[in-house]
Amino acid sequence: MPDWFRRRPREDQDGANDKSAPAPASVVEAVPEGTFTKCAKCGAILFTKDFERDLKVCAKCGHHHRLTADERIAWTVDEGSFVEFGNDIAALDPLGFPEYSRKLELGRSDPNGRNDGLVTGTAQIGGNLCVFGVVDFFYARLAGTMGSVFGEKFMRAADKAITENLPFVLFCASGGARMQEGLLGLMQMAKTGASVAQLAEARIPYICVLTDPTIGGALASYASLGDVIYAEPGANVALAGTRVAQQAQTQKPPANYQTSEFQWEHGFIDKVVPRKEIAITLSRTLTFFAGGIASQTETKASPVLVTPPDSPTAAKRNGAEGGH
Amino acid sequence: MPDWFRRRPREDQDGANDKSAPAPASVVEAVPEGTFTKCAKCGAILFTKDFERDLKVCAKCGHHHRLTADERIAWTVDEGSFVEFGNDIAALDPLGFPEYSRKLELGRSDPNGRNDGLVTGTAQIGGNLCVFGVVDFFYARLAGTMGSVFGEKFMRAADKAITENLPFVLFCASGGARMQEGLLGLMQMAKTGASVAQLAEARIPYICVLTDPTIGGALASYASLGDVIYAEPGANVALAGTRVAQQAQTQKPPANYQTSEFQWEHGFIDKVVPRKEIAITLSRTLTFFAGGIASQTETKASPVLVTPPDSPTAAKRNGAEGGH
Amino acid sequence: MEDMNILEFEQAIAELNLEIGKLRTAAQRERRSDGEVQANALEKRRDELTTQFFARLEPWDEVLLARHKDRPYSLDYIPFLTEDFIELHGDRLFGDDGALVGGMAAMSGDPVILIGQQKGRDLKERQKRNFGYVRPEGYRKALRLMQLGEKFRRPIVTLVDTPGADPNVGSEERGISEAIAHNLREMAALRTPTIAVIIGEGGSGGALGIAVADRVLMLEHSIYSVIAPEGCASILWRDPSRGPDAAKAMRITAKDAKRLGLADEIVTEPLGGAHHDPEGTAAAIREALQRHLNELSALSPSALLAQRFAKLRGFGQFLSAPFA
Amino acid sequence: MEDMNILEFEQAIAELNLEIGKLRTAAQRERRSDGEVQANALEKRRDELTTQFFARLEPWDEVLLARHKDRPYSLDYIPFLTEDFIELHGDRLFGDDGALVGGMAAMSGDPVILIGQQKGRDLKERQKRNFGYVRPEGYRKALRLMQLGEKFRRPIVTLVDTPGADPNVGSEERGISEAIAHNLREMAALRTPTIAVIIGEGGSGGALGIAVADRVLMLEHSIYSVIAPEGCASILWRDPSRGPDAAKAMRITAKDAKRLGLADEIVTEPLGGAHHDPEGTAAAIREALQRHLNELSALSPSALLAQRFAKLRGFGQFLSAPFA
Ligand SMILES: [Zn+2]
Ligand SMILES: [Zn+2]
Repeated sequence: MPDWFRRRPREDQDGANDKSAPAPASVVEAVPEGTFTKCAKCGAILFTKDFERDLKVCAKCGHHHRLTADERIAWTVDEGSFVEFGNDIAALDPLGFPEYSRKLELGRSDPNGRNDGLVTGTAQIGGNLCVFGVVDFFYARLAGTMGSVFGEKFMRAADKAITENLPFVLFCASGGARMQEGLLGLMQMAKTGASVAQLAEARIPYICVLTDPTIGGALASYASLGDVIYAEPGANVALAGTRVAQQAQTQKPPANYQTSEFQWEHGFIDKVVPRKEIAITLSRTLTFFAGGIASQTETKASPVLVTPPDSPTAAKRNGAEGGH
Repeated sequence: MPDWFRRRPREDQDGANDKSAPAPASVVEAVPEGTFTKCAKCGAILFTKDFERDLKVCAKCGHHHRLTADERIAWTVDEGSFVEFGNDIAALDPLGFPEYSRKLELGRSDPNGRNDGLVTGTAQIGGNLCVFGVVDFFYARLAGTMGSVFGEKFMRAADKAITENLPFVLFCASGGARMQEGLLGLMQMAKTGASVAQLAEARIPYICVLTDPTIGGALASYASLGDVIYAEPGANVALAGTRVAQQAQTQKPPANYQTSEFQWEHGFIDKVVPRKEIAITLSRTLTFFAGGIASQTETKASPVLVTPPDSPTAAKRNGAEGGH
Repeated sequence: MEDMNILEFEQAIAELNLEIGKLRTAAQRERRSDGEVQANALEKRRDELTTQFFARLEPWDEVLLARHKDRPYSLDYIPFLTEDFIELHGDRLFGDDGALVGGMAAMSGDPVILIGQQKGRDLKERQKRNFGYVRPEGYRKALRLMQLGEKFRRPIVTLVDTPGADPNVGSEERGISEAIAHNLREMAALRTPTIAVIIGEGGSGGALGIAVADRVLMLEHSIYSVIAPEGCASILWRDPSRGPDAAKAMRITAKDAKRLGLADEIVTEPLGGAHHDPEGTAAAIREALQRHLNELSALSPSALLAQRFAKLRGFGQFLSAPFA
Repeated sequence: MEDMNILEFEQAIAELNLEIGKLRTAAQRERRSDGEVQANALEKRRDELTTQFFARLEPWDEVLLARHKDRPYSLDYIPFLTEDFIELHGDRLFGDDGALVGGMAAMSGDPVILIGQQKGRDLKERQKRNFGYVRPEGYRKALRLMQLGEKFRRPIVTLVDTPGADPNVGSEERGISEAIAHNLREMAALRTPTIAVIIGEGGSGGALGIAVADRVLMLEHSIYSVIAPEGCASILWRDPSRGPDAAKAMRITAKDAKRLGLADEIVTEPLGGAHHDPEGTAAAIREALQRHLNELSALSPSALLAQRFAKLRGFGQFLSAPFA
C-alpha cells in the first residue's frame, strides 16, 4: 500500500544537537483521506479519528506521538483561552551559516505567521490563567532548537509572567541549542537560565512538561529548572543524543536509558504524566500555586473528552476554533 | 613488660552512639617515667619526647593519635592566646539515667574545672582572632557526646562569634548525641544545627576540623555544616558506628570505609590535613575569610616547631604555660 | 496480665472477639437471647480489659505499638489529611527514595507541602520503602520540597515514622550525615510554618532530619528516641534483649517528650491504638494540624522565625551559675 | 605553507630550531663566526614565518591550538594567577570531580574563589581528570564554591577548558543536565563579581556551566563553540572529518566571540601560543583579571546584578518589528 499513506512532517530534524535515533521514532503515516494512522512505534493501524480522540497516544502500545504546537494547545488549555504573543520579532542569520537562510525562509512561510518553534501566549488551564509556552518540534524543520528568537520569546514570556503575576507553564521539545547561530545559540541557554532566575526571584511558579525529545542544551537549561517538572511517558530526555551516547559509553546503559522514566527514577522528574491526564494535573498544580487546591469538579473536563480540531495546523492562533 | 607501661585514658568510651571498633583504636601505653610510647596502630615503640614533638603522630605509620583538648589547643593556636569561656553552666541528669550521675561526678572533678567535653574560648591562629572550640573525647569518659551542656556551649560560642564578628573554628571528636539525656540529647543536633543557621545568616565563617572519631549525631549535625571542612588523616568519620555498620551491610564496604579519606573521596571533606599542617592551613583559611590572604611568612611558625607542654593536662586553662 | 506485652494482649483480645462472635452467631441461629446477653457481657469485659491494659502501658509496649505491623503509615493517613495530593518525586540530584514521600496537597482548600516517612506493609513494598530507613535522597527530596513550600509560602507538614536513617554503604557514600545535618540547618530557618507529627517510630537523627519544626505533635502511642532501645541496651549492658529497660531509661514515650517540652501536643489515639481506626486517628491529627497552622499562619515570617529559634535555642536542661 | 595546520607548522619550526642549535654548537666548538651569522639569519626567518603563519590562522588552527597537548591547563596557571591557593574538594553530595578544581586564593592579597576545568597531561592524569569532561559532581562542586564566594562576598574567577560535559551513563544518571542548568540559573544571580576566562576549549554547555559571568575573557587562541566542530560536521554533512569547515561556519574563535559581543576582551598570547610561555600568558590573564575585578568591585551588588542581567538578557540577534 505504498500510495495509501502520506508522509507527515519528519520528526528527525537536522538541527543542532538533535542526535536522536537515526530512524525517526515517531513518523506517522496516514491514508490520504486520513482514515487510518499507523503507530510509529508498534506499527498498529489505528482509525485516525480514534487516534486523535486519544490525543495521538497509540491505543495499542501507549506510544505518545509528537504533537504540533496547535495540537498541544487544543488538547491542554481551556477551549478558546489561548492568546498568542511574541511574533513581533524575526530571526536573522547572523553567521551566514550554510542552509540556515533556507530554513528561515521555510519559517517565514509558516501558515500561522509564527517566527519560531517556541509558541508563547496566555491561556487558562482548568480556569487558571497562566503564561503558556509550547515548543513545536516540527517548525521549519528546526527541531525546536534554541536560537536568538527562541531565547527572546522565552524571556518575554517570563517577563509577562512576572509583570502580570501569572504562573508560567512550558511544554518542551527540543534538540538543544541552535548550531546555526553558533555561540549566539549556546548563549540562549544562559539567557533562559537568567530568565528563570528572575522568575525565581519574583516567586513566579514555573512548571515544565518535558515531551519527546527534550535533549542537549534545552535539558541543560530551561527544561531542568521548573519548580515542578512533569514529563510525557517514553519521551527522549537526555543531555547527549543517542548517537553520541552510544559512542561515549564505557558502561552499558539500562533499557530505559535517556527516557522520561529513566530521568524519573534518577530523581529529575517529579512525575511521568500520561497525555490525557496532563491538563487536570496542571490544573491542580496551578491551583496549588494560586493559593487553593480546586476540587476535581472545578476543573475542565478531562481533555480526552475534547474533540481535537480536524486539522491541527488549521486551528486559529487564538484557539477560537479549537475543539467542539 | 607488663609493669613497664601505664594505661592512658581509654578511648573506647561507652557513650551514646560510640559504636567504634571494640578494640580501642588508639590506646597509648607509656613507660611510667614516660620515656617510651607505643603506637596504638602499628605497635612501634617511640620515644615519648619524639612522639610529642610529632604531635602524637606516629613517626612510623603516620597514625594520628587522639588528643586531649589541651594538647589540641597547645598545638594549634598561637601560644598563650586561648581564653576559655563557657564553664558557668553545669550538667544535670534530667532523666535519672543509669550510671549518668557517676559520669557527671567524674566531670565535676575535672582538674580544669570544665563542665563538658566541648571546650570553648577565643584564640588566635596565625594572628587571626577566632572563636575556638575543641571536643575532648576523653572528658569524663563521655566520648565527646552531645548533651545539654554541649549544645548550650556550642550555641554560646556561635553567639559570641556573631556578636564579636569572629570566625568560628571547631575541632570535632564525638560519639554522637548523648544517650543518657534521651531526647534532650538528640535535640542538641537540632540546637547546634539552628546555631549554624544563625552563623550562616550573619555570614560568620564556620570551619570544622573532623578528628577521630566524628560519628553519629555529631556528623549528622554541626560537624557536617562547616563552610570549610577539614579532617585529620585516618579519622573515623561516619554516621553509623562500625559495629552497627557491620550488621547492616548488604554491600561490601571499601577498605577505607568510614574514614576521613572515604568521606573526602565522596565529596564531604574539603581536604585531609595532616596534624602538623593544620595550624598553617587554618591560618590561611582564616585570612581568606578575613579579607586578605597572608603570605606564609606572616603566620606563626609551623606547629611542629612548638614544643608541647610537658604534661598536656597540666596546661593552664589560658594556655599561658603552654608551649616552650 | 501485668507482664503481658501488647502483642500477647492483642492475641487475648482477638480470642475474646472470636468468642463473642461465636456466641452472637449461635444466638442468632438459635434465636436465644441468653447467648446475646453473654456476648454483651464479654464485650464489656473486653473493653474494660483494654482500658485497664492501656492505662498501664509500659514504655516497651509503646515501642511495640509504634512499630505495630498494622499501624497506619504516612500514605494511609494522607488521603484523610488532605485533598488532591500530588506526589512529587526525586531529589533532583541522584534518585527518588521510596522511604520518603512528599508532594503538594490542600488541607480544607489551603495548600500545604506534605512530607512523610513511609514504611511498607508487604515484603515487596517493604523493600521499595527500604523498611522505612531513609536514604540521603530522601532527606534531599524532603528539603527540595520544603524549599518549594518556602518559596511560595506554603506551610509544611511532615509525618515522622522511621526506625532511623539508612546505615548502609551506599548511604554513607552519598552523605547520609550531610543530608541530615543540612536539613537541620535549613529547617531551622525556613520562612514558612512547619509542623512535624510523629506518627510511629521517631528514630533518632533519621526522624529529626524532617522534624525540626515550629510545632512537634506526637500520636499518643508514637515514640521518639535518641537511639533505638535495643541499640542503647547493647551499649549500656552489651545485651540488646534488654530493650525494655532501655526504653524505660531513655523516656521515649509521647508523654515523656511532652513533659520534657520537646513535643507540643499529644494527639489521642482510639482505644487499642491508631490501627483500630486509621480514619479517626487521621481526623484527630487533621484537627490538631489545622489548629496549629491557624496559629502559625497568623505570625509574620520574622515573628515565626523568632519563635522557632527561641524554641530550638532553648532545647536542653542544665544548671546556670551560681550553682546550688 | 598555506594549507599547513598548526601541528605541521610546529614540526617545521622545531626542525628549524634544531638546525639553529646545530649551527650554534658547531660555531662555538669551531670558534667560527659565519655559523653564528647563519644561525641568526635562520632565527630571523623562523620568527618571520611564525608571525606570518599566526597572522593567517584558520579557525581549525585555533581548534588545534586550543586543544594543543602542551597548552597550559588551569593548574598550570593558578600558581601564577594567585597566591596561597588552597584547593577545596567535593560537592558535598556525591563525590569530587577531578575535571574541575577550585578553592580559595588571593590575587595580590585580595581573596578570590578560583575555579578551573582541568585536563590531564599524561595518561594517568588524563584518566583522573576524565580528559577534561566535567561530571555532575564537578558542576555541583563549582556551584558550592561559588556560593561560598557569594556568602562572603569574594569575587569568583573561573577558568574554562573542557571539550564538553561528560556524556556517559553515570553522568546522565546523576543529572548532568540538571547540574549545568542549575548553575546557569544560580550564576546569573550571584551577588558577587564573576569573571570567566576561556583558556582553551570552551566546549558547549560544558563550558557555559561555569562561564555565565559579569565578564568573559578569552585567550587569543582559545575557542568557544556551541558544539564540537566534528559533531557539527557529523550533523550537517554526516562527515566528522569536515570539522575544519564546521569550525569556520560556526565562528568559534576569540575574535568571533568578541565581534558577536559574547566575549568582553581577548587576552593576547605570546607568539606561537600560550604553551611557548605559560608564565607570561598567566601574567597577561592576571593583569586583565585585576583590571576587570577593580571595575566590578566598584559596583554595588544591585548595580552589579543589574548590569549582569542586562548583559544576559541582551544575548541574541534578531529583527524587531516593523520589519524591513
Ligand atoms: Zn503503538
Ligand atoms: Zn604507628
